[in-house]
Amino acid sequence: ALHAKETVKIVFIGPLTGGNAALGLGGRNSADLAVQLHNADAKAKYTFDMVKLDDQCKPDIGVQVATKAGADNGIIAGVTHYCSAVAIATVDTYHKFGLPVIVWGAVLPAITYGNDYPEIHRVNGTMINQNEVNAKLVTGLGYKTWVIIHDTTDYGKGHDEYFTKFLTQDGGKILADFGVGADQQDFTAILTKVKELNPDVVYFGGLTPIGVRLRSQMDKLGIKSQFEGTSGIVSDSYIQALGPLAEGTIAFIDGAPIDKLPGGKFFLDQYAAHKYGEPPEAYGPYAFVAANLIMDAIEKVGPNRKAVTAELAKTKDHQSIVGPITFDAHGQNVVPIVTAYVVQDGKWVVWGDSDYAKGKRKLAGGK
Amino acid sequence: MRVPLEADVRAPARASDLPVAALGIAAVAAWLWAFLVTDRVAILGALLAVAAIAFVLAQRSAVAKRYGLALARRPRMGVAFAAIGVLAVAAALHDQPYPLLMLCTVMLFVVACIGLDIQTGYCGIVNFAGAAFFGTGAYTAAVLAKQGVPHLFGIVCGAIVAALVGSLLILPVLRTRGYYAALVTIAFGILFSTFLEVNNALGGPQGLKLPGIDLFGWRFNRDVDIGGASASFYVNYVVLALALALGAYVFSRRVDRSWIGLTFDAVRLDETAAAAFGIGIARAKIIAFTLGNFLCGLAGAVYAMMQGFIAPNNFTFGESLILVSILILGGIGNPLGIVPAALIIIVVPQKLQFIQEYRFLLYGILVVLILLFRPEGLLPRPVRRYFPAPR
Amino acid sequence: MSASLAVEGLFAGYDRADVLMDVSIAARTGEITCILGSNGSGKTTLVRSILGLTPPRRGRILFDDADIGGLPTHRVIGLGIACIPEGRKVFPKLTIEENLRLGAYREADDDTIRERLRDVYRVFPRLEERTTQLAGTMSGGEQAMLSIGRGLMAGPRMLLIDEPSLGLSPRFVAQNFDVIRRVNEQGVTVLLVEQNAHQTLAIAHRGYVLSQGRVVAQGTAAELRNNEEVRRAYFG
Amino acid sequence: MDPGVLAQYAFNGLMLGVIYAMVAVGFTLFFGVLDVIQFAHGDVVMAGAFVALATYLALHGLGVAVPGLVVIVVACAAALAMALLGALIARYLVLPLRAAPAFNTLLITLMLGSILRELVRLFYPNGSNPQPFPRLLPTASVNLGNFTLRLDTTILLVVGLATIFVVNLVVRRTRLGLAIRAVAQDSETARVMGIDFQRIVLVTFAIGSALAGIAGVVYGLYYNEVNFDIGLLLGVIGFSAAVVGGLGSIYGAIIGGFLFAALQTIGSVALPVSSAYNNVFAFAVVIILMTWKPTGLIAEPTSERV
Amino acid sequence: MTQPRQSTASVVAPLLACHGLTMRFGGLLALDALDLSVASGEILGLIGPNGSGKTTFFNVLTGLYRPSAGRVEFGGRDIIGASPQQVCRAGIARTFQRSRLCLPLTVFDNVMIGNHLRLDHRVSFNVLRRGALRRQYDECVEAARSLAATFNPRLSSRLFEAAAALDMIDRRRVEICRALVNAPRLLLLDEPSAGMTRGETRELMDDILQIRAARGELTIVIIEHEMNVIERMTERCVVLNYGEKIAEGPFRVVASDPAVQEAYLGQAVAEA
Ligand SMILES: Nc1ncnc2c1ncn2[C@@H]1O[C@H](COP(=O)(O)OP(=O)(O)OP(=O)(O)O)[C@@H](O)[C@H]1O
Ligand SMILES: Nc1ncnc2c1ncn2[C@@H]1O[C@H](COP(=O)(O)OP(=O)(O)OP(=O)(O)O)[C@@H](O)[C@H]1O
Ligand SMILES: [Mg+2]
Ligand SMILES: [Mg+2]
Repeated sequence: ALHAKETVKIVFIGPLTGGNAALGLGGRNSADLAVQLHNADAKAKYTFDMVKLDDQCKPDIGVQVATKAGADNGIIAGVTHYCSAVAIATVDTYHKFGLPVIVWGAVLPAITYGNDYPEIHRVNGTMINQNEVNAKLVTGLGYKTWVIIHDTTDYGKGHDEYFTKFLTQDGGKILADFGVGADQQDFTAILTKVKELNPDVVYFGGLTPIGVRLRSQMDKLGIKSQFEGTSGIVSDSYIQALGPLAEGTIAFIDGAPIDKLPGGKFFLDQYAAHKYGEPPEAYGPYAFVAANLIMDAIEKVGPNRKAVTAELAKTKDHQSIVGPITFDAHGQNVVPIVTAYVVQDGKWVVWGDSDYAKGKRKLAGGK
Repeated sequence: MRVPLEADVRAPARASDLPVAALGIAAVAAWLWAFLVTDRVAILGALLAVAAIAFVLAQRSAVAKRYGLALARRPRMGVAFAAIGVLAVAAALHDQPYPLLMLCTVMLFVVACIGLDIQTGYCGIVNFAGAAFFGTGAYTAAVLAKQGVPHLFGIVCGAIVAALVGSLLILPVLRTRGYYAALVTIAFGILFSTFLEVNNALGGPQGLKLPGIDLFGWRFNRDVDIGGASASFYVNYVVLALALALGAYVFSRRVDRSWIGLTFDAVRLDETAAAAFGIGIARAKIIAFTLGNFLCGLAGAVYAMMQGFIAPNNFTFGESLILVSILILGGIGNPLGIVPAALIIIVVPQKLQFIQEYRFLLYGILVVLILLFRPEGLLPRPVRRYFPAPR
Repeated sequence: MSASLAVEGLFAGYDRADVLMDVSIAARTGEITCILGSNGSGKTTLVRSILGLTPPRRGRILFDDADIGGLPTHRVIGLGIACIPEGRKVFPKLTIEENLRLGAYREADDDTIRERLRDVYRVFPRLEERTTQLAGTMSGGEQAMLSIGRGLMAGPRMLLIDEPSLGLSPRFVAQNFDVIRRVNEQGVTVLLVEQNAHQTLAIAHRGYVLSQGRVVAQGTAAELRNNEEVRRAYFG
Repeated sequence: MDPGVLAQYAFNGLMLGVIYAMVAVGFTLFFGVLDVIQFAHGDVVMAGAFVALATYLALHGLGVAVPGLVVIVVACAAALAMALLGALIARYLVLPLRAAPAFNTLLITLMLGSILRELVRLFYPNGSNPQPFPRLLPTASVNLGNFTLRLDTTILLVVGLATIFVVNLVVRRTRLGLAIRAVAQDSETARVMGIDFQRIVLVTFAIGSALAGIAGVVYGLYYNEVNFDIGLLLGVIGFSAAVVGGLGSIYGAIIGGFLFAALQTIGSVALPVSSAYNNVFAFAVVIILMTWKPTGLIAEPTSERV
Repeated sequence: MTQPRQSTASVVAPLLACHGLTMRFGGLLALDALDLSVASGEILGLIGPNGSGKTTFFNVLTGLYRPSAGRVEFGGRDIIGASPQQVCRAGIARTFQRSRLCLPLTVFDNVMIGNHLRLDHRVSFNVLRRGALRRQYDECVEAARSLAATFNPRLSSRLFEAAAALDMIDRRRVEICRALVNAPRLLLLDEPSAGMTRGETRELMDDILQIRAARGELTIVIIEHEMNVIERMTERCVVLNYGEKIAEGPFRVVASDPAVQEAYLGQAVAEA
């Protein structure tokens, strides 16, 4: 380009400090990657400048930064929030300021379905779908009894609720249901109880740090049950922190397996090439996609919040590295796919492709 | 700030007090405005440097002493000017919601911390459950607003319920002292937030939504039109928060500068001697604890309605620590110190957003440095004066 | 083993003002030197300066001809100086015996410590009756005994004593002066600060009178006893 | 209940209690010497664990693989590094605030805690994520019914108890202990007794922090995982344990530590509703205990008089 | 030297009467079945060796310790088991052997702590009715000023300085002011002269007597180790030893008692 392009500001918001920082940083890097790649594209009309804000995973701070972004008329749209409590707290703010945002990680259904705000969109799935698929798959494997452990945040509690619902429908039996604190270290007391109950499967609704602790303490106590989790543990650090113990863990994510989709490998390669300090984690690709959706919309209709909002609403069958994106009336991506993963030889492998599905290896719990 | 000598303060007010104080307030207001709006690293640094230099000068120079005296001799004028200053800042910021929101947040935290100061600074009851009482106010207001109770009533109820919940702790608080009392409140704070989280009755971890304040038909969440210019709806909250902050300040000053304040001091410094002269230890502690929790609850109720959303993890032990930090940084026992301390603890981390994940590191270092330079806090407690000079 | 102490042109004080102004005194080897002076004249400040608790602003403090001004307190003590501080200053949450042992903190030999303990108990049998009582619960006078005993435990070359008989009953006051004399006779140089001019001058070799931070009179005990001003202030 | 399961609960509770007690003893020591609360203490535990981890990785990189040796080197590195850190904290953060109200120390160490946490998170490779901690102890185990007794856990339990015991001996039986207590009560008079005040403070902080370093290693070896943010909760629980037990008494800290572990275990096991209430339960019991014994379970004898 | 005052009150019912007062600390008997009475308007000296239970007696009287056995009547009312606050309200004020001033507070504040019972400490009054508070405050300042002036004119000009800035003797004066300001019926002084020179002690005692003369009907119990003070101030002495009363009577008589000499005075008595 010979003449200077107009610069447009967009915002990324996520937890950059504190306990959930790993995921927040992965999201930020991925969104940043999207912007970098876009800016490197000579054909693009605009250069994008991404403001990055930290919501600390706290609702009140979230409202503050949302106000900051919303009140800044230079900012056209946002890639916002990993934590559900923050995302739900800020929807009013975005609506008030008319700032179109795409949620890139929070999974609470009410974020999109609890209101009619045209500004709010979400690329990742809600926790509903993955639990439905989850329950189907594992009951299909012949497991009969479960113990549910979930953290007491909105994330864990939501998963607990939906998984319980679907599992009971599918005929699974829940022997016990434990809530644990999000910063709890020691689970031996609970796990001793689990050992006594001797379930076929231990289901965990929560994020990687506790997932790691639970899995490793299960081993310590000699619990032989199968371990399965939610999207919160689908991360490299889960495997890295557990080593061989991670083997055989099942988990689900709303979306397509990234390395299978066109562009997925490109994303991973570029991510590596840009030498970010932290891995993208499970939700990085969503932040990447959200940022791209926004930039594409702006390229198309110009830097105008209303127009972008309208443009985003039209998103249908948009091909992305997490699969096709279609926003329903609530701005929710109607995710057609839920991918099941299992850890095999130190990698998250799509269930269907794994030795476990093929019967070459056996999961725990004797099935 | 050097403590004005009694003799200086007792000297009658001078005619020149007025312009001196006005000038001072104007300078502070200008600084505050710049601090709230700036987004630029360089300006932020410059502002902090200016504040630090002004602070050092204030301890040394005659001009600053003169200024301090002018206010000390005419406390009402000081309050009025502070109100004018904040309103002027709000007017200048009328179309910038974010700085206004920060201003409100700071003022509401000031109210809560003044409450804690009455407990800790005056009476010596250490309270590490500030966020729990703040949260009690918030949740009460939320629940009552849902029931359609008039908002003013709901807010007042929030404060009262916070004080009542505090009375659950009265017995252990009366029996323990120092770190032991601190543990009681820590335990209560953790218990409170865990309880909110695991219990679904109050929204559980997902929290509750609240409407904006509606006072006698005046809807706070609607942008205001003032003579054609449209101002952010946060201006409403600024006015309310300012009224509360000034009210709490005047209240705590009056409490301190009275026989009650003296009683609190006696209880804090030497319970045995206090008892020997007939001072009811339990009564003093109950009053201080209840008043403090009341203010925390009040601030919490308004804060919740301003935010429009509350969740348990806004009221955890970490948040209590933030309240206590403001108190300590300001200088325990001096309600005036709370204001700059709240600005530092609440606004500075947000101003550091540009360094993203490094901001808490820098912020922590900043606070440590401040404490090393001012171990007693920004504004240590002055010697008590019951009344300003005669006019 | 005895030692001498000389203070030359000492200025010391707290915060803003100087409390001591150009104070010069000498405690000669093997003597009892007393410091008299009304309340607030700076006697305690002098003791604190020597100990390094209130470091001198100007002037020199010579102990055995070595300048100890500004040395940290524990080093000063290490040179063989011990102190019975004003206001007793016992460690309230420690037992009597622990308090006494702390007096001999710089003494490593256990036998010596035990021997000194025995000596102290001989002087103050009340302490021996109560070895495990917490010092804080003792009566005022008992604490004074403990403080004196603790000072003796150090086995010092020089002893600084600041108003030791405060709160002691008449009988123990007399006994206390007796103890000081005996300690001195064993060769310990003593610097004694006291309000009780009568008995102090009876055992001291020489003395100084401080007033408002300055030395206003000095001389042998006999000279001071006959000094008109001293008579008026302390014996009238 | 099945005796094996019961034994399992008790054993796990004990292990948890040892870790808490090790942290609580540090709090008690600091309180004992300076009347202050070092709120970053939990983060020192975390830092200790990370030093141990880094040392292990370095040794691993160098190809040192003698199991026993590695454990000892790793533990020593953590203890020494934390001792140094503790002394630095005392020298540059705690002592300068001596004259200020004791609560100001609380704020400065609170901030230090978040600095430590952020440092590890930002500058330890991939520090935002949980890190695997190597299994360096023999993992043999015996099964007695429902009770699994693991050798590594047993070793940790014994080592933890032994370190506490040694620290206790040092503090109770040596002149150092007496000096610590004297300094706490009246630092000026302590100096007049010839005690090097600053040295005692630094040494005490070094000992307490070294203990925290070892606690970090025990933590890592037990859970085989460390995370940058384990410190805050550990700190709060350690503090609570020290206070419930009675500040200033090492036995109090130990009792407090085990009590806390017991409360949490009982809370998780016995509460029918949800184990998420176990903190509610534990802290509610704490409040009741404090009401009953306002100066802790091992109350200081009153030494105050009028 | 002033003559000991003649007591006219010795025949009427005593102001304070203790019977069989016993205080035990673990195995230690600090007060051993003590019988003691104080007549209205009297100045009683309480002397005895260190650790004989004098301060403990004060502490029991003022409700800080609860005695193991015995009765105490004050103005005809039983005050055993009363809280310190109730004792204070009944009209007993005291000083402490070890200074217990609130050092960061001003002299005025310290004195007002003693005046607590006369102050209106309702929240509404203090916060809302500032005008009324101001009137009460002005009265109090006046009272404190004149009280302090009796002791030391300089002290009254330092009313609004922190107590920490005073030297020991002035602090002691403030403590006595604090005990006197509320016009108690019985004043308990615990070693008021400790740490003062003889001249200073004499001054202080004169001041106390002066105030007593002005007030009238102030009963005082004074603990002292300074025999001059006892001789000059008191008309009657009680001597304690190991918590027991071993002698009672005018100082001259008591001082010549061999038991008292043996336990308490030693040879030093000759000098007094
Ligand atoms: N810590 C302090 N800070 C400020 N001033 C002090 C301090 N200690 C003493 N002073 C002042 O210093 C002066 C001398 O005090 P010092 O204690 O040395 O007198 P002293 O002769 O020992 O009196 P006393 O007979 O009461 O023991 C007094 O005016 C006192 O107010
Ligand atoms: N709280 C307590 N615990 C244990 N012993 C105590 C306590 N209070 C006082 N005692 C003991 O009781 C005895 C009487 O003490 P008290 O203070 O009444 O003596 P006193 O007559 O005032 O002596 P002095 O003249 O030295 O002040 C002392 O031996 C003291 O050690
Ligand atoms: Mg002195
Ligand atoms: Mg006594």
